[in-house]
Amino acid sequence: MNVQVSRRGLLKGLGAGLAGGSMGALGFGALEPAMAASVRPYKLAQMRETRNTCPYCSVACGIILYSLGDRSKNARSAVMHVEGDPDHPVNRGTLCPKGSSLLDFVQSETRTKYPQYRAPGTSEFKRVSWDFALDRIARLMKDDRDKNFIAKNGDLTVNRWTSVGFLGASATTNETAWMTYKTVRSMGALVFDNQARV
Amino acid sequence: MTIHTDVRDDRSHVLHEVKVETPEILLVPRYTGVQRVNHWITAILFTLLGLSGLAMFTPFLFFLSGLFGGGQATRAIHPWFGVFLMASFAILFLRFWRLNLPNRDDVEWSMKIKDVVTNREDRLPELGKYNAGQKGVFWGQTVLIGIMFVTGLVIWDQYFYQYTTIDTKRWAVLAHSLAAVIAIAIIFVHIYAGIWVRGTGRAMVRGTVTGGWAYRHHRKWLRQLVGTKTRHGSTDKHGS
Amino acid sequence: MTNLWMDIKHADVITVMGGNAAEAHPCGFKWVVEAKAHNKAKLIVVDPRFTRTASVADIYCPIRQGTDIAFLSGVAKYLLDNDHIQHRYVAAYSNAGFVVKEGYTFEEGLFAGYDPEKRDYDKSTWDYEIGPDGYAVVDPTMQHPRCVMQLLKQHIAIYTPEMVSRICGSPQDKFLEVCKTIASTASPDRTMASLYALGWTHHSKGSQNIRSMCIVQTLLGNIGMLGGGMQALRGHSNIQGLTDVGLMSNLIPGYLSIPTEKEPDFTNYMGKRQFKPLRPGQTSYWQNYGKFFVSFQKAMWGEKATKDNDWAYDYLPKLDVPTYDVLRGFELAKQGKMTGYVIQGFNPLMSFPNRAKMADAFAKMKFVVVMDPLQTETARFWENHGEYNDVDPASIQTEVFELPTTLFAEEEGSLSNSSRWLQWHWQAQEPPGECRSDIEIMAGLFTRIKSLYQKEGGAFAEPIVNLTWNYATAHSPTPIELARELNGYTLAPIQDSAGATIPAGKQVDGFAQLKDDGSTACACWVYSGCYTEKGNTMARRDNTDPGDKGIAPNWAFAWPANRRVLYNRASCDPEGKPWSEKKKLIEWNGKQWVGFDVPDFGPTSAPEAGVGPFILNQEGVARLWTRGLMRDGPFPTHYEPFESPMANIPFPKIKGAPAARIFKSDLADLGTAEEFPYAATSYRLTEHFHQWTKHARINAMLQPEAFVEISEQLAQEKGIVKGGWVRVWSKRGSLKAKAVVTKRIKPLMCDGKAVHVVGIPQHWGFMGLTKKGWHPNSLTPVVGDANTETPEFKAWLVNIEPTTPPAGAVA
Amino acid sequence: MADYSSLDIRQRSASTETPPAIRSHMEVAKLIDVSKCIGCKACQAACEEWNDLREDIGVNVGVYDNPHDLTPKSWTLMRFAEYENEGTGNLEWLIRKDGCMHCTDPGCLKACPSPGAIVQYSNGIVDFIEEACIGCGYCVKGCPFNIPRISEKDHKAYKCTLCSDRVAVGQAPACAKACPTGAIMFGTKEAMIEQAHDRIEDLQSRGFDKAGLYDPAGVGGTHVMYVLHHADKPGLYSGLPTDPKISPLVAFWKGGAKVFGLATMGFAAVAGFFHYITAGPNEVEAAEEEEAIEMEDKARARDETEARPH
Repeated sequence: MNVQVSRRGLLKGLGAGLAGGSMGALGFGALEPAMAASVRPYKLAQMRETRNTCPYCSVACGIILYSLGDRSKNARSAVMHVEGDPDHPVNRGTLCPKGSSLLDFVQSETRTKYPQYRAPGTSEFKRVSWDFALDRIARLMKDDRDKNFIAKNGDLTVNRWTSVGFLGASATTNETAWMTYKTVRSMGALVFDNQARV
Repeated sequence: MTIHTDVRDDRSHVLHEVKVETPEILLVPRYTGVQRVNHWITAILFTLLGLSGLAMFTPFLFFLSGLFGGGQATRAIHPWFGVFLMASFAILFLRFWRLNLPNRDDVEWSMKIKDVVTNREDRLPELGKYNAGQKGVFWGQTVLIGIMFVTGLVIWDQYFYQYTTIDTKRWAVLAHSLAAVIAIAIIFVHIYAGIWVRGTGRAMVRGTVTGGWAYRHHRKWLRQLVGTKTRHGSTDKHGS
Repeated sequence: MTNLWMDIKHADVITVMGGNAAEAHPCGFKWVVEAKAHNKAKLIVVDPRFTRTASVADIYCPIRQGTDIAFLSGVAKYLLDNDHIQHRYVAAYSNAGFVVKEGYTFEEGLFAGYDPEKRDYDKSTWDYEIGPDGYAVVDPTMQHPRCVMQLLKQHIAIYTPEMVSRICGSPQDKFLEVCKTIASTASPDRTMASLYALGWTHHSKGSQNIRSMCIVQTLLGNIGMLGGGMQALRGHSNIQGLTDVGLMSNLIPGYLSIPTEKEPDFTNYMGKRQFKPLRPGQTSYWQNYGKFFVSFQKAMWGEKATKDNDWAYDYLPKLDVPTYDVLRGFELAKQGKMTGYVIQGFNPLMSFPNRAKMADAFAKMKFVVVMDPLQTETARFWENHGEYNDVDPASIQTEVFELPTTLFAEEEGSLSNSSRWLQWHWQAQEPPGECRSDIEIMAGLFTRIKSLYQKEGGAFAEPIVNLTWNYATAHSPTPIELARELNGYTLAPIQDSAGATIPAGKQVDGFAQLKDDGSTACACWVYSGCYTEKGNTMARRDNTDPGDKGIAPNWAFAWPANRRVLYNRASCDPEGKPWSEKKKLIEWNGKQWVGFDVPDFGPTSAPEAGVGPFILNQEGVARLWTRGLMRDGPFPTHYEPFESPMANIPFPKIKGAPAARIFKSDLADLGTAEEFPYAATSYRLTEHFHQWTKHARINAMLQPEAFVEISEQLAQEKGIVKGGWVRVWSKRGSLKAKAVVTKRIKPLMCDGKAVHVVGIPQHWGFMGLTKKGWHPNSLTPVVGDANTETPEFKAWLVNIEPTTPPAGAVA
Repeated sequence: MADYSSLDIRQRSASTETPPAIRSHMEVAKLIDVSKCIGCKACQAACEEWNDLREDIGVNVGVYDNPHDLTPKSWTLMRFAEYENEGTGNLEWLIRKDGCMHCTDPGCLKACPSPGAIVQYSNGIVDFIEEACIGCGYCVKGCPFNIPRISEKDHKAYKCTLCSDRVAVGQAPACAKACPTGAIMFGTKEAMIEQAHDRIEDLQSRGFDKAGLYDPAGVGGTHVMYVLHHADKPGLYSGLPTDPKISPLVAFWKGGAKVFGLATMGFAAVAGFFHYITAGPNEVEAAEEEEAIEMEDKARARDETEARPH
């Protein structure tokens, strides 16, 4: 093919290139984003507040549980945040590292959720119904009590049951404690203790 | 008769006259296809780097990040442009570093820089393929690109954060930005020279210059070229 | 606590010894910081480790674990030798002048009447000389050679600063600095608060550790005062309540006691609980014992408890041993004498000494029931967890039930804190999955057992089938229903103090209204007043605090009778004037006792009557010498821990504490200082709560992995590096953990010999979100305190060496 | 009177326009009293909980510090230092809550290239607006306290916000609310300085005669201040800088270098233009084309004579 080179042509090319470039640049002036500061939305605005007491140590700090759901019939509430209760005379709104993390206790992935049963010699828990568990435990307890209950020691009336032990918790309510006490004691159980020592 | 400047072929060809209506012009091959491709890849990457870099260099130019799909994308892609530029420029360097070694003519040329800028070519010495200015651009970019590559790695936190201290990074980011603006300035000069010295552009576009251009700006190179070509003038016997 | 948390701000000196309040009770410790900032108080910390409490202390004094009695007896001696005691207080409010019976002796570290076979005392000589008038003989001059003051001086004479330093390893200058600072509170307008916890109780002589400080506080006149008192910082949120409601083998709610075999009938039982005053005109509040006991029986068995059947006295079991506490329980289980254990929110496998023994005991039982909101190690004692719980499930024949319970956020009810406040809380969310409240579970269990007895009959069914059960929903009583029972109610019309008649079926206003004629029922007399006709006083939320005394009398309900500071009568001099205006709590206004708190005293009993301020005691005064009330002696005496790096310096013949309980098999499991040269101690860290918070993500992150703390010197001797793995072992077991090498533990120079301390925190196990680890109970000995059977977790012996990571652990 | 919960902006990173400035505002400050701090980490826990962060569960490396350093998911951290005081012969456990100091002259903001990614509210809080963050890490280089951290997950910078969301509704930051001993106080900067002086007096009365307030002038003062027992040696507290200021390198990079850069580039371009309109193009003349051809012809002619056979 024939090639014809004229200097003018060459110049045109360069010029056009340049112009194109600058045009392009100008075109992008409008692209600068108008970015305003945005603070994270305040998350407690519409949460329900419930007064409660920290379940850990015996300072018994007042806490406020913030939960979703207003307790209306079809809403299932769930605690979303825990903070110290500023009205409380002892902690005055403060919380220790345990109290500040209570949410992770409530939501712990290693919480127990269903009754489980481990049969003798097996190597795993099986999920069972409450009725199965309670019926079975009641049976085991009664059978042992009937077998090992000591009514008399010589001619002394002693009415004690010492072959099944009971351990009370340390974070349950006084009402739970009383329920536990009266039921356990009514059976004459003596091997009965709580967590006070450890 | 035709002139072929074959992209695949990096050897010079026998000179031929082209018969046209206007006075005849001698065409002198200056860059082979591969060389041109290499140069333009480098040039494009340099431009992209310039644009993305400047976006992060000053708020006035942050809008340029729009060209690359926003700040995050600009931040992410800029270093990769750098890596490719480094590679492409390295090849360019290997091709041309010998031709850019300075010589006595460069000194004289530089002394007469006044005549250079005032277009008094006739007062200048005969020159080989490159004049001192072109050599300056070559070596300048070599050094600056080197600096930007190294400092660039130091501040490429995504992959290299743990290898240097924050204070080293401070030095690096400063050096990087200074090197960049100087490099860009040099490139402006480079581009302008192409506009100012007529007939230069086609060297990198078509690969050839006119005999007159060569005679005017790089006579020693032309002489030598004519000499060689004719002395072992049977190059066309082998080849095409 | 005799006082309350906010009250600490009034203290001029605060001594944290036998505890680590800053880490274990940070939000209560705020009031210590408050006292420092606004009352210019000085904080003293005495501890084997430089704890986070020590990091904000004015004086830190190191001490070898298990030597607190020597230290505090040394302090008492300093006070007496330098006459830094509050004379009028000691004379009027303590038994310093009481004359002790002939025959009481203390020789070679033993009190009169010791029987080495029984490891017990015949305490008959441990009592006051009773005069012809039937009252104790008192020498107001305190000069009588057999008066308590003189005996005390003799008893503590050996604890010179030199001796204290030899035994405790505390530098003498530091010890004396502590003495001086404590002595500064002998003046009536200055008080010291003593904050302690398991650091004192976890010893074979835990109760006596506390007694030692009681003696110091009494000599200084700091009991019953604002900013004074003995502050037992209870561990768990409701362990106070569990104890108040009597969940112990030998207790009836409100600190009444279960009869023993030796008390075959009611008359006999009451005969031993008359508590007649030992001084003229004394109150001896326990004279109301009968009212509380009968009301309890009526609460249990209603109309089945009648005067004719001694208020169903036979329905109560009778003890053949002092207690069936946990340690005895698992000892019996190990011997194969237990069929099952029902465990409520408790992780004994990781809480009680000698884990190997615990695991063995569990495996020997037919069934184990665990009620807990978390997946505990106890519920999985049979599950193999490699090195961490190396058992063979196939060989364990125990039936195990894991019952999911609700937790605080999912239930309502009251908790009793360390200040004896009963605070009500409310439910915030539905229980997850099938979780049920402990109340519902216990009720469900009981109603099933009851109906089995009704259907099948069986051994002594009466107490079960006749148990009062007037709940709207039999299988799920509400907390309110139970709270009303705790408060007490009338079964027949009664007269109140003003003579007005209260009809039957009404809530009583308080224990003053309880009767011993069966006309009232009350589950727990000390809680009476918590749920009256006026409503739920535990739910009160008025935090106003008149006079800024830190009392807030209308916040929740404090037992007894909403009293916030116990023995507050002692805050006034015998004439009824406050010892110090600054520390005014109550005062006699000529007609009655008035002030910021409910008087711990007859509201109209005039000072002239000369009634002593400690109205629960037959003497009416504080006891420097405790008669026969402590099983291991009327005065505290220094005994070494059962495993100790050194011999008992003053009494070389005596090993351990003479009257402390230890079972034969466990005696064989004790190691010697040759084999196990290092003094170990266990403790909590502020980032965790026992083994609960290892299930909470954030806490697991704050302290992710088990470690032991040792001094730089020991690390160097043993070639142990910071962050490296170490093995720690005792006669009973072995564990692995990371090493924290610190300047905060230093070798103690005891009797010229360097004793190295190894600190072992106790928050890790094989369940939960943290890295797996061991609890120090793999190493600890089974030794119980003589009076409370609290295990000796704070002082035993170990050896230590660098080792390789457990299988699967991060190096 | 002015309030301190306003979110009016005082400074905005990489911005050409200036925010409104006529309203009067109070400045807030968080005062961390190291002498009251028991190192319980309640602040760490409260921070994680409030900000919905959950740091990974790590390992023990022989110290109490967990996690071992600030991360994109841990904005505050207790740093524990054991110091044997030669003067008194006592051991001191110096525990410092580390985190953003909210400088009046924030190096991060100065360094940030992305408009509005870092702002300073009129109450002094320096906040990262992650939406605008480009993840370049310049803030890390700008900060004199080594605070910001870039997340590998989303390549954005994170640090303490001083709970701007809480302050905006009149609440104290989560850490201050939680702090059991009141070692962390929050209020107007004025009030906090007053509070600090009470504390310093108390400390001096207890033998810490070098006790003082840490409010470094080098960064124009901070909105997180420390009360130190040894104000003369901040370094004792796990390397708290003695005289922090924005690095001169950063200052030049963001100041001089910008000007120099734009100037150089601009000059090159402008110079070219003016040269063109003065000197004009450098053109090849027709004569030179012929010279070239001639040169070539001569050469060919020479060749042919040499090549002619005899």
